[in-house]
Amino acid sequence: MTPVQIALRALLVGFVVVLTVITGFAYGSFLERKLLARFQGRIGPNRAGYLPIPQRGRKERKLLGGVLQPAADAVKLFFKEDLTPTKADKWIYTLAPMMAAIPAIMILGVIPWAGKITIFGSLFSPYFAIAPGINVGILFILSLASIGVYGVVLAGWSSNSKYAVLGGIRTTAQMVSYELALGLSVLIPVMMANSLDLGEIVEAQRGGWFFVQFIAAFVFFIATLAEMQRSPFDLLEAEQELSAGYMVEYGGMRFGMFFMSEYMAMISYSAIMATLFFGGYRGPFVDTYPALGFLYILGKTLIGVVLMIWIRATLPRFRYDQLMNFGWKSLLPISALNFILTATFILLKEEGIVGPFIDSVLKFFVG
Amino acid sequence: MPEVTVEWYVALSVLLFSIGALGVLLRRNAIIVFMSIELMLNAANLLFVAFANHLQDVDGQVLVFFVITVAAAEVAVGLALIVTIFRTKHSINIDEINLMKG
Amino acid sequence: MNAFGLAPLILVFPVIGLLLNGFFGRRFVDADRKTGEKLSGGFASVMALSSFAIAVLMFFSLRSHEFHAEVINLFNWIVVPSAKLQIPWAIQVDTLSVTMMMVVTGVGSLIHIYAIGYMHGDPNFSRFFTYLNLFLFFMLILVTGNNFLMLFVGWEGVGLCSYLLIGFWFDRVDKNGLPMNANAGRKAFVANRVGDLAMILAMILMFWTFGTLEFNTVFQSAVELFEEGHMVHFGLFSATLPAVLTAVTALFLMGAAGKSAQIPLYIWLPDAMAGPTPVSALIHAATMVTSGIYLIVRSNVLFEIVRASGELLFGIVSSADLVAYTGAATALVAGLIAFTQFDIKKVLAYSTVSQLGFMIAAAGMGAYVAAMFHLITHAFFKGLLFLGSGSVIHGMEHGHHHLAHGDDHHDDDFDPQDMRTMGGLRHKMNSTFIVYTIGALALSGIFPLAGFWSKDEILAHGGEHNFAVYLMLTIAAFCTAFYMGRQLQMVFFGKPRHAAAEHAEESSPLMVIPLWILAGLSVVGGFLLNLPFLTESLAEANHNHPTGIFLALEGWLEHSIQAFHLSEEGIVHLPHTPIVFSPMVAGLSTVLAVGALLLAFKLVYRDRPQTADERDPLEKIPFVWKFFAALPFETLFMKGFIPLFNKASHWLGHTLDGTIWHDFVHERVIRDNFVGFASFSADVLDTNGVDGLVNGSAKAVKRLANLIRRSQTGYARNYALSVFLGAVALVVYFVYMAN
Amino acid sequence: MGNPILFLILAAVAVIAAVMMVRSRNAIYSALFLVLNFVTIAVLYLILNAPFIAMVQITVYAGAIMVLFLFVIMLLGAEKLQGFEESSKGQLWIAAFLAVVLIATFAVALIQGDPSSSGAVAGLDSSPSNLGLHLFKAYVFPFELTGVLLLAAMIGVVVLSRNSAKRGKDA
Repeated sequence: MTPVQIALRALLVGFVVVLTVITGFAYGSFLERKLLARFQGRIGPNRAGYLPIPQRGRKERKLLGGVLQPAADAVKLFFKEDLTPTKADKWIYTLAPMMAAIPAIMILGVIPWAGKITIFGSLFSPYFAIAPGINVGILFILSLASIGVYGVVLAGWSSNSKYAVLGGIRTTAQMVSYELALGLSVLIPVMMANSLDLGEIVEAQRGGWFFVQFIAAFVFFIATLAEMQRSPFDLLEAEQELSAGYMVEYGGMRFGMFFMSEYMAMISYSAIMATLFFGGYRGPFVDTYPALGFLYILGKTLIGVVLMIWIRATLPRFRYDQLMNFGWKSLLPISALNFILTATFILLKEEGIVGPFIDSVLKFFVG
Repeated sequence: MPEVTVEWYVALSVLLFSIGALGVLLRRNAIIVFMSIELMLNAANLLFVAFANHLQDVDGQVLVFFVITVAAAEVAVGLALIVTIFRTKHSINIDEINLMKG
Repeated sequence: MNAFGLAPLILVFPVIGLLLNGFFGRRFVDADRKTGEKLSGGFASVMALSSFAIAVLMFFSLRSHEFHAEVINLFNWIVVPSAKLQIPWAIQVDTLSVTMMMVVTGVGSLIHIYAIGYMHGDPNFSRFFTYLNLFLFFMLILVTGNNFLMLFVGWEGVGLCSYLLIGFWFDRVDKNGLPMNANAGRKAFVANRVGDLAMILAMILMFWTFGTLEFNTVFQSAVELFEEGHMVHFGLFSATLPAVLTAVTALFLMGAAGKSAQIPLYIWLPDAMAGPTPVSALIHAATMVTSGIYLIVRSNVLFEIVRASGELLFGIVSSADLVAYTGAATALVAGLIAFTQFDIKKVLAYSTVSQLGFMIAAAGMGAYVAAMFHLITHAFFKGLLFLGSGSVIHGMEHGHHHLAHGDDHHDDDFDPQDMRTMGGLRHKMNSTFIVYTIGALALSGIFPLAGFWSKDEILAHGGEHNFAVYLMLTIAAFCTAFYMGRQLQMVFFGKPRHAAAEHAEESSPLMVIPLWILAGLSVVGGFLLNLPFLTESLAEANHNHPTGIFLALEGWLEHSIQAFHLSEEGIVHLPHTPIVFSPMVAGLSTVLAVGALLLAFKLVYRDRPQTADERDPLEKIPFVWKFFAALPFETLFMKGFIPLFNKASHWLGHTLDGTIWHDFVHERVIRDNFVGFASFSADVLDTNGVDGLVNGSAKAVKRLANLIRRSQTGYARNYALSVFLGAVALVVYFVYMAN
Repeated sequence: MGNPILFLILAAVAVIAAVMMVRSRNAIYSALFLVLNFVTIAVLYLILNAPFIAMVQITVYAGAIMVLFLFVIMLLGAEKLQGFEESSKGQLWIAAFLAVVLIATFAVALIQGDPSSSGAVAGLDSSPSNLGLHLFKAYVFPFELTGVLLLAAMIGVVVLSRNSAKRGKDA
């Protein structure tokens, strides 16, 4: 491929993906509000917009009430006064929301959305992604995940407010702590697929080995919840203690960007989880119709997002010491043990130690 | 257009190293002194990688890996020291840490 | 995959354990007995297990490396350029050393775990584990070194550990108030020195002849010089290479006799049973005492050259054959002595001496693989037996303790190790009984336990090549089965002969589990090593020896026993037995073993002594008993050698040293003159001359220091600046002036 | 070894970020400029065919080490402290002189030396697996030692912070 083609592909795929994700963010928030309301026996937002279904003789039926709620929210956020606290550090105060939102979007760059797809006669090889075939794809994700701390920390510090600083410090400690478990659980599919390239990891899941690694998937899921500061790890924005944590001084669209980064992170992490542990774009008939892969991974991502919302509706918030204990004393040992066991098993299998031994004993006795 | 050779990287590395060294020598804030040391390490790393590419030998990159690891350990210990010193002296001005004065 | 780079770790782990236990173990244990013991013992065990893991890693690395030996150079240890002496600190990973590593660390780990239970409550708990790890460290140096000097370092180190551990309870005294354990330790140390002297002499000879001490170089040049018919010159004298090698190998035999307890230096081993039982199992049965065999097997090339050259020691016997005869005689004599022992551990000790005799005899006959095979299986079942006896002793002590608390029955003379006080323990200590029986049967060589395979390999070899040795060893094997039958009968069967035996209890699981593991190994060890465990080596062995399905171990070891290849090249003539499994020999020895067991069980000890006072049935045949009891050279040593030695040393010490050297030469000649000169220098020279000089220079230094002190500003940045100055100066130098 | 224009832009960014890091009076700004410098150098690593090192650079330096710095700065509230003043006379001038000497030396050496060609590019297998094999074969012992070093650092940090906590309570 020539550089021009690469750029074209990146633009095309990037456009599709970013569009999807931005819409996804908007409707992700809508989904969350609706689902939470349902879980709590309420109706949820139902005023802004609906699908009118005319019915003969009677008043038209309103389907999906509140479908324009995201648009209404956006309009509201845009037209709010954009104020900056007097004692805040202007530059960093402005920079922080961007630092939060950008990594969350960039993660999507390496996720393969489908297998080999031919569009307009040219092959989108090897995988349908913005930047396919990066042989350090997973490291890219990990590094962006670790960059994600900056938005929170800087927001907390630059607001020049005690609540915000406390929230920022809490978050830093929390994210750094859970990054370890996250990294260790990510390494397991890497070892099993013997590659850091996400596309190859997905292809290696042909046999369905991901079922073996439910522990790693579970650890990964919990660690991502902590990385995103979502419930039950959302104590940096515990209203009772810190009012709204690091974003207490933010308003208007700047607040909206933090809001946006959270939902985009949900989508990104769900997509990664689907890719690493649940076969990514793979599914029935995907070999014959590669375009189906896009639907599969979107479906899997959606399931992940719903799961996160569900957990928010279900579980109470952790206390801070519980959070640290859980991260360091339970999650990290579990994932480390899982890592060691998996590595040992893979090694034994590769070395062919178990097999030949049994073979030779059998051979001796059978003849 | 001139070709980018390894000398360009050497020059960049020397510049960064000198800036880092000046930071170490001239700043009084212990944390910034520390960061300057990181900058110097980084300049060295850049040189390693550049020469790994120039000599077509991956050993340089392996060394960078080690340097990064050691730097991480160093920062952990160093920052813990700074925090400890801050607690007793309420300052991180390195000129106030002069107990070894002759 | 190979992981030879990790080989140094095998030495590092025990050191970590040793340092931790040495510096902090006591604090842990003192702070909190229960968790402290767990921490201290557990950590030592984990370190031993880690070493074992590395050994296993080495095993697989060798497999994937097609069994080629690998030398990992760590650093240069001793370099004397003028003498062209360069001794590296290097680790040799080949099939032989890996075998030893696995045995040492594997059995060692089990014994570490066992010892956590056994040493429970001992005031010096952590010291014990410090020593155990120290021992492991030195033993691993011994087996991993790639030159004779490193081997010697390990050799001395394990001797030291043996001394420390035999005398572990150095404060215990016997009835006469003598520190018996400390004495036993000293005895072992001194007896070992004799062997060490021989080792040093052998190394000096070797270095003179070959100019190096590295295994591979020595062996290669030995073969080359042998083929050239090289003469070795010692100043005015000169000798042929085989003659020198005969001396070297004879000295090796002496060294091995010291460490592996052969005639005449075996006297220390039975006394070494004064140490805690895990020590007896680890050091005096499974690992350290085998180092003599390791030495002989390692230097097989030298022995085979001597054998091939036909050079005789003092014109009587070739030194290789001497090894075989020594081993066989030891096996026989020690087997006979074992009949008369009543201490449960001493029976095992003599049995160990006897089995070591088997191995030495095998190595002497050129059956190196058989020797190693017996070494491995012996480590399994003798470790098992010792640990089992420890469990029995523990149970008896428990029973005695129970008694002492239960009523006012105090019995100060009670010896928990005396088999006459035991009996009927099979009901009280069921697990111990089962594993002990397995061990005893394996030792007796009952089909299909481990001992059967290894012992028969030695016997078959003897039957083929050396009938005298074969005869002695067969009798020794018969003895083995007999005394093991006697011991089983006395300890586990019949009725308890002492109240303590009635209250004996099974030991803790921490002790019993290693026993079961070792029992399992004793059962399957024979198969595992010689049956299709190593697939590639099996194929190779099959290729080399059409009948050799039992030769997997040989296929594995022949990669490091160079004599095999030299034999194929026709340089030496290894008395090689193609068919190691000989039905005749196996049948005969099985019949003998079963017969001996039955004899002991059904005839002689059927009416075993019912009380502690009753006499042993064998004692009724006075001649036999006296003969067997007198056999320990101990008596000879104490009655004959010691008084003579004392007299000689008395003369040397008092007359020669005291009267002549001290009183006359020192006092009169040297001291008086010296005192005169000294008082002159003290009163005149020192006060005026030297003091003035010294004080003056001190003042000068002080003034200078005051000047220089000012440069120490205490500002870190100033120091950093000077460092930077130096760095820039270096850069400028290298850029402009270096070339 | 890359496009000259790209290189010059990146180098300029790196140098400016480094200078700003050293000059800045606010420690937080310093840290952020250093992060910018690290990210720029990571991009240079990518150009130099070292993607693995580039990612490690971002993850470890930018993601872990610099976050730790920020964390400590925020914890101590020590962001606004003394700037560029010198402690003893002549320190600034000697340091600047030495830096100039260093740069000049290298400049002379680079100008005088034989210009090298950029060599056979893309022959270098710097894939993570190759790097890993190197690490676990030739450098396995140093690698283990690094592990020990990290452990020691960890223990040291725990001890340091613990003691100071106790002392703080006593005082």
